[in-house]
Amino acid sequence: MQDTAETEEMLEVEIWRGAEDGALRTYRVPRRESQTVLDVVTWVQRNAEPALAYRFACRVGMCGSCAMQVNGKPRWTCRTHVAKVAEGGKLRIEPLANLPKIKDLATDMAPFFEKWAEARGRHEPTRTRHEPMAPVSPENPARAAANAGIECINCAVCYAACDVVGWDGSYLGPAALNRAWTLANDERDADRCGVLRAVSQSGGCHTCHSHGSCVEHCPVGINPTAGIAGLKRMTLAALMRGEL
Amino acid sequence: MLEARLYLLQRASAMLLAPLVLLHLGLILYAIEGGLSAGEILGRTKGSLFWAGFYGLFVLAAALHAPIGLRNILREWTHWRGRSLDLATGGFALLLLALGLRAVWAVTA
Amino acid sequence: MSRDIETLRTDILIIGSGGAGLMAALHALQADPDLDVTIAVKGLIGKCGCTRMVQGGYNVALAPGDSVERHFMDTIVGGKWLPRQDLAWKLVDKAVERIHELENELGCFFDRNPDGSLHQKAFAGQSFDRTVHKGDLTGIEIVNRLMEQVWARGVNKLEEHRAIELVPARDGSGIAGVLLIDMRTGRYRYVEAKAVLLASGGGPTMYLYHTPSGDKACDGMGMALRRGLPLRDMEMVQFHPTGLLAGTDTRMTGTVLEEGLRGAGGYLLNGDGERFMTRYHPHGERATRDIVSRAIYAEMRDGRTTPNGGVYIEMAHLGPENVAKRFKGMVERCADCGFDLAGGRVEVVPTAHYMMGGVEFELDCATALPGLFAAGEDCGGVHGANRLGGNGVANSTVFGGVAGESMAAFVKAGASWKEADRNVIEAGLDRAERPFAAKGGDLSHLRERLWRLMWDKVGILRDRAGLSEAMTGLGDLRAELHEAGLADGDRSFNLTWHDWMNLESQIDISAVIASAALAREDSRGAHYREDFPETGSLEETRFTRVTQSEAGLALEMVPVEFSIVAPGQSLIEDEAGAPPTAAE
Amino acid sequence: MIRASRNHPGWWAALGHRLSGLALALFLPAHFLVLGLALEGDAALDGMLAWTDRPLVKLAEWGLVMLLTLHLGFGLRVLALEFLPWRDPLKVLISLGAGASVLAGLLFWIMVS
Ligand SMILES: Cc1cc2nc3c(=O)[nH]c(=O)nc-3n(C[C@H](O)[C@H](O)[C@H](O)COP(=O)(O)OP(=O)(O)OC[C@H]3O[C@@H](n4cnc5c(N)ncnc54)[C@H](O)[C@@H]3O)c2cc1C
Ligand code: HEM
Ligand code: SF4
Ligand code: F3S
Ligand code: FES
Repeated sequence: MQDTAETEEMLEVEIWRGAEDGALRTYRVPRRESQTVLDVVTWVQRNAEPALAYRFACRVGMCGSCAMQVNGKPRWTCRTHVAKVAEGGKLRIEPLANLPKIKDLATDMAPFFEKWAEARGRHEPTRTRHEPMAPVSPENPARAAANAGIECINCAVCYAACDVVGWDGSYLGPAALNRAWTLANDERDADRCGVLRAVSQSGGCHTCHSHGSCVEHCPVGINPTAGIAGLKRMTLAALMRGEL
Repeated sequence: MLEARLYLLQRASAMLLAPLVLLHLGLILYAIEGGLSAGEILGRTKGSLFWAGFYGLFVLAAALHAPIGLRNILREWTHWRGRSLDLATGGFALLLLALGLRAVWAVTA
Repeated sequence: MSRDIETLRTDILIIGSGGAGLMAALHALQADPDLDVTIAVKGLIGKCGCTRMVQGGYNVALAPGDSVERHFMDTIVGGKWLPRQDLAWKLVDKAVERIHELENELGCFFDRNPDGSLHQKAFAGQSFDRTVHKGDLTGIEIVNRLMEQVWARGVNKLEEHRAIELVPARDGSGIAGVLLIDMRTGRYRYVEAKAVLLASGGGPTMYLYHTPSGDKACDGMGMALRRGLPLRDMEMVQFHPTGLLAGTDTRMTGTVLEEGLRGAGGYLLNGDGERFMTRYHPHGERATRDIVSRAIYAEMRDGRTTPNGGVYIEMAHLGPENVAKRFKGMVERCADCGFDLAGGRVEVVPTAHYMMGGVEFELDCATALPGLFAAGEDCGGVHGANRLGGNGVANSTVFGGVAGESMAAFVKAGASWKEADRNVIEAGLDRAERPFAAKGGDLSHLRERLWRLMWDKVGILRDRAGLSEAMTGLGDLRAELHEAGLADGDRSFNLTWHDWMNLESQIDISAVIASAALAREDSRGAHYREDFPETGSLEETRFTRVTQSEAGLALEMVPVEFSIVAPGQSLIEDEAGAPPTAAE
Repeated sequence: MIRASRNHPGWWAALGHRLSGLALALFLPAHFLVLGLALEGDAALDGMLAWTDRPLVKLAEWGLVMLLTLHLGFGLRVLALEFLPWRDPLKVLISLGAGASVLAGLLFWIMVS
C-alpha cells in the first residue's frame, strides 16, 4: 500500500549541491502516498547521494532544524507534504535563503542566533529560584501578546522569507525581534527598557518595512509583523519619555 | 537612537502628509472638474496666507519624509552606507526644502 | 592524513545539549564563572535531542494537597519498585527548586490558572494533577529559554560535533578527554577536559517504530559500555501506544500522537474496524501505556491490521469540530501529513519512546570512571521499570544541574588535565575509519533489518526463544555492518557515515537490551515476558546490570535496596501511592 | 528574480510603495523647480500657462499625481499596520491596503483622463 513502486510514479527533484558556488542537480525519486519533502531528501541521501548534507532532528515540526527553500519558498520540510508543493511532479530544494551555505542543504545558522542574542533575546530575572513564582494572569493583555509570539521554534523560515534581511546585513530579522517583543511584554523581566534599547539600534525594529513575508511563511502561525509593529510603538513611546 | 528618531520623523511626517496630499489632490480634482485653468487656480492661491501655510507645511513634511525614505532605499538597494550617505540625504532634504519653499513663494506670494 | 587530530582543551566538556547538558553548563558556571565550559553536540545547540520534543510537561509537587512524598510514591509504584530510591527521591525533591529556577531565572512561560498561579494538569499514572506545562509544547519553551542563557554565558560551542570515544587517562586515574568528529568538516577532534558530562540522551531508535529525534542513537551508552561502565535496567524500554503510522518510507512514522486523544475518549479500532481494547482491559482505551501497547501489538500479531500493519485511532464520534479545537496541534500535524484526525481514521502503532535504563550513576551524577559524570536519559536507576509521563524532563533538568555543580566542585578540588591513553584514541579512530576500508553493503537494508529484529523479538512481548534469536541476529548484523563500506570521498557533513556509526551504537546497545531482557524472568512495567507473565515477589526485586569486557557482555542481577520505603509500605498514610489507571 | 516567497499582496504593496516613493522623491524636486522657474519674471502667468499645456509636461504632471495617490494608499496601509493595534485581521489588512490603493489610483486616473 505504501509502496507504489510497481507503477513507479516519479518525482523530478532538483537539489542544491555544494556551498555558495554550488549548483542544482536533478534526481528522480519515487513518489509515495505519505511523503514529506524531508523524506524526499532522505531518499536521495540513502539511495543516490550518500554524501548529501541536510539537517533535521525531531521530524515533527518542533526543533526547527529542517527548513529549506522548496520551489522557492522557505518551509519546514518535515511537515511539508509533497502533494502540497510538487508542481507537476517537480521539486526544487535549496538551502534556506539569507544564511551562509555550509554544504548542500545545510546552512550556517549562527548569524540568525547571534542576532537573536543581539536583540537581547533572553530573560533578565527579577526573582531567584528560592522565591515564589510571580502570579501572572493569563488574561493580562501584555501576557496574551507575549504568549502569542512565544512558541517560536527558531526555524529561520521568516528570516529566509524577509527581503530586508537580504538587503541589510545588520537587520536583526523577524524572529529575533519577535522574541524581543515577548520580552518587552513580560512583566517578570528586570530590564524591559534594555530590550527596547537593543531593538532601537541600527538594524533594529525600525528597519522593518512591514513586508509581511514573515507572517506569510511562519509555519507555526506566529505574526512577527504585528510584534515588530508593537516594538515600533513601544520604542517611540520610550523615546518620547526620554528612556531610550 | 538615530534610527528610532528617523523612524519617528518619517512616520510623523507621513501622518501629516496624508491629509495634506488628500486636500491637494482634492483641489486638483475640483479644479479639473470645475474646468479651472492653471491661471484661475493661481489667481486663488496668490496672496492667500492659508495656501502659503498649507503648501509650506507640505514642503516641510516632504523635505523630512522623502530623504529618510531615500536613505533607507539606498542603504538596502546599494552598498552606500555611513556618513557620506547621511550627508547626501541631508543635502537632499535641504535641496527639497529650498526648491519647495521657492515654489510656494512663487505660487502664493 | 584523514587520521589527523586537532586537540582542544577545556575545563568541563559536556556531551549533548538537551535539558541535562544545557542545565549542567549553566550550573557549572554559576558555581564558578571562571570555568572554561564547552558543549559538544551532534546537532545545533538546543535544536536537537528529545527535551525539545516534550509535549506533556514537567512533574513537580507544588500544589496544596500534593507533596514530594506523594510524587515519590507515584514514581516508585509506577516504576514497579525497581527505581534506586535515593535517586528517585532526589528527582522529586529537587524538581521543586528546578521548576522555580526555570520560571524565575530562565523566564519560562508556564501556563497559568485564571488566578495567576501555575496550572498543573493530570498525566497518566499519578495520584495528583502535578504536570506543569506550556500548552502541549513544553519542551520548546524549556529548551529555548535554556539555550538563550547558555549563549549569553560564553560557553564554547562545538556544534555538529559527534562524540565517538570517551578517552581515559594513560595511568588509569580517570577520564582524560573525548574523541569527536567535527561533522561539518569530517575531521577528528580530541578535547581534553578535567571533567566530562555524558548527556547524550539514550533513545531507543533501534526499533522499527520510534519517537526520539534522529540525532539520538545510544552513542553515549555505547561509549560508556566500551569503557567498562555498568548499565542497569536496560530491558526497560518504554513504548508509547500511539505513534503515527504512514509506512516505513517516511520519517513521520513513529512520531507520537498524544495520550490525551485516548484520555478524551478516542477509539482504537483494529483492521476489521472493531473496538478491541475492552477485550483486554476494563478501562478500554484509557488503560495505561503498557497495557494498551501490548493489546495493540497482540491485535497486530493476530493479523487484524490496517493496510500499513497497525490499528486505527478514531475521534470523529466526539465531534470533528470539537476535536479540531481541543487537539489543534495534533489535528494540524496529521493534516500536514495527509491524514484527517478530527473526522476520519488515522493509522497508529506502538512506538519505542524512552529508555528507563542507562549508565549507573551516583546522587552527585558521578560514574565509576573518575571525572566522568552522567545525567538525563543516558542514566539508569531513576525510573525503574516505567517512567511516569512528566518525569523525563524533570529528570534531565534536575540531574543536569546537579552534574554541573558536581563538575565545578570536582575541578575546584584540583582535577587536572591528564595524558590520554593513546590506544583508546587509536581504537576510536579505527572504528570510525572502518567503513572507508570496507566495500559494498547496503546500509538501508541493514537498518531495516535491525529495526524489525528489535521490534519483533525484543519489543513489546518477549520470550526466551525470540530473545535468543535476537542475540544471534544482532551478532550477524554487527558482522555485516563491519563489512559494509562507504566511498571515501567527501567526508564533510557526510550523513551516511554518521548513519553507519549510529547503526553501530544501536546494535551494541540492542545487544545489551536483549541480554537484560533475557535475564529478567518476570514481567513488570515496560518489560513483558510471555513465558513469565507474573511480576513475582516485589520484596525480592532485583535489577539487571550489564557490563562489557574483552570476554563480551556480563550480566548480574542485583537486589534493589529499599532504602526509603519497602513494598507494602507507603510514605503517605493510608495509601500505597497507588496511582489511578486512566490514560489522561 | 521575483522569488516565490515574495508572491503575496503585502510584498507587492511594499514594492509599489517603494517604487512610487522613489519616483516621487526624484520627481518632486523637478516639480518644485519647474513651478519656481516658470513663475519667475513678469510674464510668469502666461509662460506658465503655455508651458503646462505642452502634452509631455501634462503627462508628467498626471504621472506625479498618480504616483502620489498610489503612494498615499500604500503609505496609509503601512501606518495602519504599524499604529492600529489590530492583530488578527493583519493579513486581510495587508491585502486590503494594497487593493484599496490600486483602486484609488485607477479611479483617479479614470476621473482625470
Ligand atoms: C516525543 C517525545 C515526547 C516526550 N514527552 C515528554 C513529556 O511530556 N514529559 C517528560 O517528562 N518527558 C518527555 N519525554 C522524554 C524527555 O524528552 C527526555 O526524558 C529528556 O528530555 C531527555 O533529556 P536529555 O538531556 O537526557 O537528552 P536529550 O534532550 O535527548 O538530548 C540529548 C543530546 O545529546 C546529543 N547527542 C547524542 N549523541 C551524541 C554524540 N554522540 N555526540 C554529541 N552529542 C550527542 C543530542 O544531539 C542531544 O543534543 C518525551 C520524549 C519524546 C521523544
Ligand atoms: C501622501 C502622503 C504620504 C504618506 C502617507 C506616506 C507614507 C509613507 C510611509 C509610511 C513610508 C514608509 C514606508 C516603509 O518604510 O516601508 C513612506 C516611505 C517613503 N515615502 Fe512616503 N508618504 C507620503 C508622501 C510622500 C511624498 C510626497 C514623497 C516624495 C516626495 C514620499 C516619498 C517616500 C519615499 C522615497 C519613501 C521610502 C520608501 C521605502 O522605504 O520603501 N512620500 N511613505
Ligand atoms: S517566527 Fe515562525 S518562521 Fe520565524 S523562526 Fe519563529 S517559528 Fe520560524
Ligand atoms: S518580512 Fe521582513 S520587513 Fe518586516 S514584516 Fe516581516 S520582518
Ligand atoms: S525536523 Fe524538527 S522541525 Fe523539521
